[in-house]
Amino acid sequence: PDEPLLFEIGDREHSGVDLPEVEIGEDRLGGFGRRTSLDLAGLTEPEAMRHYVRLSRLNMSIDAGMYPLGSCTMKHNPRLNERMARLPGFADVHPLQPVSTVQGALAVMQQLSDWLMTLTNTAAVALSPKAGAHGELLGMMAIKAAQEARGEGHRRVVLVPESAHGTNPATAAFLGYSVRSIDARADGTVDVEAVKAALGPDVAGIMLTNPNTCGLFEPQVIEIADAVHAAGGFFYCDGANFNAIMGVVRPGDLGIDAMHINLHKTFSTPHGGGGPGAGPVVLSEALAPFAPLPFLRRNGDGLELVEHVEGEALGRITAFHGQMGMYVRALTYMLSHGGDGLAQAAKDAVLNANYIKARLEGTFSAPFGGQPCMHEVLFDDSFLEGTGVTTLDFAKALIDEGFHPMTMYFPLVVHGAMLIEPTESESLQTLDRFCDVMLELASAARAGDAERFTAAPHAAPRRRLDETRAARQPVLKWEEAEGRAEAAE
Amino acid sequence: PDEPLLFEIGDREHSGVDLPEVEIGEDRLGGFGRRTSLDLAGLTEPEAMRHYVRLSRLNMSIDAGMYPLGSCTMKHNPRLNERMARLPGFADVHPLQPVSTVQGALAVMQQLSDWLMTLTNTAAVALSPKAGAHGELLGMMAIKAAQEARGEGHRRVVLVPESAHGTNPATAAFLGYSVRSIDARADGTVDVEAVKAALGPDVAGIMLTNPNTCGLFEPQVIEIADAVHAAGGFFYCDGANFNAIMGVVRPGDLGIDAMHINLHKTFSTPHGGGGPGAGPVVLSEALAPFAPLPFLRRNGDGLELVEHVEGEALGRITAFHGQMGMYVRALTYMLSHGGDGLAQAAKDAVLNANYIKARLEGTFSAPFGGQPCMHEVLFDDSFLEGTGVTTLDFAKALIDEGFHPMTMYFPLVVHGAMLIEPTESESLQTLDRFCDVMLELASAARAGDAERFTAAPHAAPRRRLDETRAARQPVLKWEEAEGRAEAAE
Amino acid sequence: MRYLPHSEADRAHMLATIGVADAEALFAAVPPSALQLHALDLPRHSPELSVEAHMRRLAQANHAAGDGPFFLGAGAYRHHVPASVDHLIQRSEWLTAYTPYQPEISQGTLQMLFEFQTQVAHLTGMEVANASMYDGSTATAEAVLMAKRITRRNRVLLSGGLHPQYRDVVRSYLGEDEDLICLSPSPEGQGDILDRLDDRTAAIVIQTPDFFGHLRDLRRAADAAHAIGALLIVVVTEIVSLGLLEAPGALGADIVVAEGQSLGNALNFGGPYVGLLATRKSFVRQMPGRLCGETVDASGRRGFVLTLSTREQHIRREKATSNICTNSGLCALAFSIHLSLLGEAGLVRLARLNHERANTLADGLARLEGVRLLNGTFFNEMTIALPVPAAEVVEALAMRGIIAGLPVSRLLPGDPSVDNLLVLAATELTTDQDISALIEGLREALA
Amino acid sequence: MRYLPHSEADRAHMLATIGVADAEALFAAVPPSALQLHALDLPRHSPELSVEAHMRRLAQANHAAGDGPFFLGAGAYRHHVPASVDHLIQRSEWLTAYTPYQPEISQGTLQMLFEFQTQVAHLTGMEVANASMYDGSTATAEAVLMAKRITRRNRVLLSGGLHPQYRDVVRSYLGEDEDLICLSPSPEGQGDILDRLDDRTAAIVIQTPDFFGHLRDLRRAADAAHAIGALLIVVVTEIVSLGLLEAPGALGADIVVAEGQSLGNALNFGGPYVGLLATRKSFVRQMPGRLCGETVDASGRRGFVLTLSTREQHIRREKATSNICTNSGLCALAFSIHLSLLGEAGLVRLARLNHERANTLADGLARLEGVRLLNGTFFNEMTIALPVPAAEVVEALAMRGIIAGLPVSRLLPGDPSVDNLLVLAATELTTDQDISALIEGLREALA
Repeated sequence: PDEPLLFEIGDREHSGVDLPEVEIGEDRLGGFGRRTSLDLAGLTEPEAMRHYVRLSRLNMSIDAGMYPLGSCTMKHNPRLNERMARLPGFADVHPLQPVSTVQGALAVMQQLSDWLMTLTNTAAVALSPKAGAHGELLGMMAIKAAQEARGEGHRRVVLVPESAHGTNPATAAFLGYSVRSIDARADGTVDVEAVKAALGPDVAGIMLTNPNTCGLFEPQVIEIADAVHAAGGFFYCDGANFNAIMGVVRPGDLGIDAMHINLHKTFSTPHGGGGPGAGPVVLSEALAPFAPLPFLRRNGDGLELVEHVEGEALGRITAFHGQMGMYVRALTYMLSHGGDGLAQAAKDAVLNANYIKARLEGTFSAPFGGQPCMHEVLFDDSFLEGTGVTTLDFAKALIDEGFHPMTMYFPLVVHGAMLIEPTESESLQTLDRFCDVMLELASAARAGDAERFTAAPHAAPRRRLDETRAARQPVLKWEEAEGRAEAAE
Repeated sequence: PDEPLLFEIGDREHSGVDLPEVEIGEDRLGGFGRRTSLDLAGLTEPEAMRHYVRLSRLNMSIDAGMYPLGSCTMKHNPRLNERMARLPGFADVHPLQPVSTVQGALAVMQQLSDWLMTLTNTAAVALSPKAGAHGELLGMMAIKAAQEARGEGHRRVVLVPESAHGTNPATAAFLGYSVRSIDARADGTVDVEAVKAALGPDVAGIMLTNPNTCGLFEPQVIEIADAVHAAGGFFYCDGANFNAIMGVVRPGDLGIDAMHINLHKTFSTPHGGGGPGAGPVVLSEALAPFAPLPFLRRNGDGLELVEHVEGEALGRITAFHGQMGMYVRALTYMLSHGGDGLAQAAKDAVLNANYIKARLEGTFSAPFGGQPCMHEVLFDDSFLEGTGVTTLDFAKALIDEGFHPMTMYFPLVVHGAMLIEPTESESLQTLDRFCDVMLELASAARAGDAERFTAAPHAAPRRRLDETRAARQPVLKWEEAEGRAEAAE
Repeated sequence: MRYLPHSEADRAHMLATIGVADAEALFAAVPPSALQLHALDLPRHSPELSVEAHMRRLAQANHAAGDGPFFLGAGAYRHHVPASVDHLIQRSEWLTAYTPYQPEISQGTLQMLFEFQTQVAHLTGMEVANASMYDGSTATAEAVLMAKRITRRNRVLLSGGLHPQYRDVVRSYLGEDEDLICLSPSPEGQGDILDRLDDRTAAIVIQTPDFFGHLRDLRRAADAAHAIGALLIVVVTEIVSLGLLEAPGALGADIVVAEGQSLGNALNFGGPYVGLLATRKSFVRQMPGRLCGETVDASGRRGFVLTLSTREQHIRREKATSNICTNSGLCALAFSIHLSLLGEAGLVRLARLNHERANTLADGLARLEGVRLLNGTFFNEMTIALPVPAAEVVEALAMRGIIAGLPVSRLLPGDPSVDNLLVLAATELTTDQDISALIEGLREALA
Repeated sequence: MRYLPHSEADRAHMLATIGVADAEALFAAVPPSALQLHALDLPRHSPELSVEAHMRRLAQANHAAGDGPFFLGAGAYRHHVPASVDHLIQRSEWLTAYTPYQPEISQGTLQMLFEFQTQVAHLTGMEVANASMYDGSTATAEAVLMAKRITRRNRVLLSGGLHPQYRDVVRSYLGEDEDLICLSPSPEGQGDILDRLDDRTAAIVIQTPDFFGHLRDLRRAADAAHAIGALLIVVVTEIVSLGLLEAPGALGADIVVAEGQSLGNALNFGGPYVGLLATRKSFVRQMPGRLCGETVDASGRRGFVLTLSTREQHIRREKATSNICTNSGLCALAFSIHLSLLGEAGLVRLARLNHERANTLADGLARLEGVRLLNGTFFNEMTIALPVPAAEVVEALAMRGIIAGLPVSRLLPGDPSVDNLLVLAATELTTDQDISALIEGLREALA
């Protein structure tokens, strides 16, 4: 089903918003009034409803099916969260209202902070980062600021394991660090000896994901933390995989100094087709003085929002106070689950991944399969050898079976990686159907039914898209000529 | 895509609602406590979300495409209406709260009544009917009560034109009336002479739809009303087609005594897959004393809800005060459109139907085509002669083109009727696409492509269903054995 | 105007295609005297923000049940509905779908109705249920008519515990009818309808929990009715009670009707609600309303259709079992989703919680001087006798933000014997603080 | 627990399949010292009705903007968003979809982003726009970094009219940097950044309407910057202004960044919002963030994909243009729907209405004794000088339910010259009554 572009349906006269035409006696625009056309297409409300409902139906969603996406924790998004975030007392509150009129909002921030600090056993939390990568940035800024305060601004190297998310090296580079890569061991985990070998007076710290992107808990994480600290560095932990251990392991007990938490992965705020997220960062005692503005302080019976400070604090990394709408959703989720429920969710997430591993292991090859995985299980493409089917083809064939593809070709440490994270939200029925489909597809691939894979998906709104053409001849906005040409076809 | 039944997914232990297990010291159930199993399937929230989202995707909806359904006015349902109906001040109010605490709710009823009386030029309105057919029932009860009060309980016949909706004769029969059918003229309208010939001392009144179900305004409606009144009868007008004339013609000016108004057709409250509707009935001076309970009365500055009365009133036809949720939506819609907008909507509805008529008339045969139609246009099946394609086949082929079928085989007065009502909500673009599809389908049918029609729909979630089997061996609820059998397949 | 897609240019193009000069030409068949030439005396169209402001002002002129302690029941109950229910029913594909007459593109609605029918049948302990009625009161009236068709008898006995407005609706549906026997209200749960049974009796109608909160003995009523060839119609206005009370079907009911509002649906000042109607399989062809049935499609796949429509008005016209057409589809969906979320385990927990809350309320009321609890049995609702007219007390407490319950006199005016009676309900939303506030309020009002 | 689908039986079956005795066995790799054996000091799981009650209490402890007259702006504006916008964005297929990395099953999101990019480009008068940033402030910082990459120069000039928190964010992103020149706040719209231009300057950053409400001369700034090889970055915090003000692109801007919250998005106490970033086509490979582009699928049908991702972190890792990954997809959708509903005609009407409301406000304020309006030009926001510290006046009016605006001292503490300044905005939601209440309140507070 094709849905025309907005600009092919609407025009400059149509509008779905009734407003009075007002008289303006003398304008105060100082001659800066608009002379060029806006060239915006308008739709009446019935047309807009159709356009966006029909477009939406071209999307997969977690409400319609499973996303076995490693590293992206696509879990159920409770609708209570949405309802709470829309209460006028949260949604219709301006960030710069007098503090006396927003005590409920500050209490939400305080309660969320308390939960995060308790779950991680850390000393402080900076709520304001707008997403995970923004949290990484903040965390690394705090590390940089702390070292500069110690007069160690010369530490310009950050250690990053090969298997890290792309945001890790990008963040380090963004702040002017150079990246020193750490190889993984044969079992997919990081060797404390390799870290020790890479440490030195030029090293600011390490960015480590734990559980790591191979789905494994780093068994030497405490030794690694100790080694980094001993060398004068800090331990930044990528918290993307916190869902595996919340309520079960407190990262503070592992020696981390900073860790961002994706509220949209771990605490169920919706992905929304690519955001908004929220990436609060928990900080150790050593980094707490370098938390950015704003932060909260108790003041008698009430709460005070500290927006300015002399001295160590980092400044601010966004206007206002961060993603309040996401705080409300995450706190609602935490209160619903409780501490007991969060721990159970983590255990179920790990149980689900290991169940998939157990059911598929005979057919699929798990390169690090000799040990239990955490909340995600990693396979390589050796089971596809000689079939003419690639990991990509295999993943696209999942679409025809009603599943979102798994994460492919990541982490980079295994060939043709397939990383599968079911999350705790999937029922045994769904897991079994997923495993049945995976096994049936593997049989089909090995039986030589290559066309089913190489031409997949067959049943989706589109066949495979020509990404090369998109990049070589970028068309990044609608041009009227194109519309006319199409209309004439 | 198949979605299993609730009972095939859930079981007696799973639940999506957390509630405490409470201790009950001594129950007060007097030995009537449950001993048999409830045998209800439960789903956790993620499972329920999937089930109902997936099921919904098997439905067509007005938000996704056009319903050219005659007599059913499937127009745009504004979302402002939904938001307003959910304000706690409307949704979370009990019908039996002290009247002093519900003045806003009574004001909604009062304002809605004022709009309906102004639009129809009538003396009273009974809001409580729950749907159009319920309104018919109330209207005919009022007529019966009025005649009994006059000592004319012997009037036991109701005149109903052939082309009437099925609810009309069913309603009359429900109240013990016998139905005398009136033939239509060759031009699709009712002849005042035919009515006069059928009138007599045994006749309680007439039930007439205007505009009628052939999409025509009854040109002799005033004469018909006069004749019925002269013979001591009442004129019940079926208001299902009020959308064609709101703000343009006031039914009271035509001499009607009672007319129901479908808030879910004319005033945009959503159909909801088959309700809830709301069918307020406007009443002439003569019938006003026979309005049912409850009704409103001004009392100083406030409003009073009259729930009991000695004397003429009819009693009540439902518990409480009717469909408040629908009143809020309808009033919101009226205020949005205003009197001017409602008249424009009616004119656009008629314009749209005539535009379709003009575009299709060369190919499709309009049996009453010599005159403008109102908000719907009627074709017969003569254009399909010799093609082996029936009206049903043709309508089912529309599904494959993204449109809901038109109303078929109704009214009964023409052969293979196709009744098309676009409503004012459809844009010129959509109308053109609909007409293009209709013309293309007609060509295909005449070109001998019968399979495209007789096997249609091809692209829907289901092919044609075996209705005979459903009726002959009724399976009206899920039986566990069946589930087991299916699971074993 | 935001809901009308045509520009003036569009309209001009369309008129030209039709071949008329203006829109008025299309209304040529209207007698000139009836054509509205001037604008009606109505406000003009209005921006969304103005309409919203107007409606919010009206909403704020009401006291919402959630604004304070709340004890009203009497056929409409305030329960907590999970947020996911309202979210789901607002999906375009549920909200704006038409009646599922075209089954190929309506399987969502049809399967949901099939599941709903199954849930209602299981809940009531009956063999079949229909796809919903307007509400409990009209379902009761339809059940009475249905019983008359089945038994071909005319006399109907309405218990004194039937909700007075349900009784009034049955009266209206039946018209002047000396065979309709309405027993006197029975606040103490007394009175025995069974004495009035005779061989002209089509049905007896018994509500349980009854209007005053008492639980009634259905087994005994069924046995007595069946012994003489009459049917037992059971009315349930608080559907949550069936989580804890025996299914009427298991006790011999022939037709069970219920108000389903408690599950999935808000109070809505009385509507829309959803009526349930369930019966024995052998009576199915005398049932009113839509029925959804299972079948297969042309490819042999399971599917669902509206069926047995030869009972209905659009096929049978004047020979239909009822004139009902539109019913309560979306409310039935909300009911079905809420009940799916509860499941058996959840509904039982919910019912137990309601009963526990009511026990707490009853114990508190019983300790109040001058107040007498009339109920030996109840589920979540009960009647107390006050030393003064209940209406005055309720009005006084409303001034303090407490909605104390229903003064029976509101529904049974002119009967001095009920003037001092107050019916109160508790649900899972009733807190200990609410109960304390009520008790305190009553104490002061009665002092 | 309502969000966890497993029963205990399910878990036992799964553990058996895996071949371990209990869930703890799966955590064998965790150092025993770090494994949490006891429950954390956190509340236990809670029913929906209890969580809802808790959150409602917190919400009620805030004064909502709609609770009374409201004049705050300063980078976040209260506008009326049509009900259909929020309805649409809550559709499962928008709300719970993942980032559109799999284009075959993400055409809804991708086409919407393509439309969004087109809308932003048209609105700003630029050639290309990206698929959104976190918000206006971070977009500003990214634009500065982008300008430095493009020009390979280091010096950046921030106008004194730039929102102080935007300035702070740029400072944080750049770290200690003597090449970052922040001009002093310019409440009177005075001060000329152009004097500071030199051939080491990568970019000048000018906000219009600026933080104090003044409209700034972009053409002159662009000409001066271009003459010396620098770029002009224009910041817009009130996107509705572009309905009435000339497009920055038409006046020579090289990069336009904006806060898009005003369209489609609620105030949300500051977030989530949606950052816009648009630029010239020739700079596209230096842009941060996601881009959606048109292409065809294997059957030749038009389709959309994320493209030019060799700029992004997940491909380029440490060589990426930014580390941004998740952006503001759903807020961009809300923006795009609202703007589609407005269309050109609606946006112009909306902007005119805002300006008219602001004129009325300005005229009212100007008549107040002791109050001086600092603006010769404005769109919907302005600055007044009071005879006393503005913070005290705002606090006093808040006690009366009036949110009077922003005391400049809140964002620029320690600068006595701004202590008496108050920034106020009006929008289409500002009524004559609101303005009268404010004027009256100010009069009394200043008396």
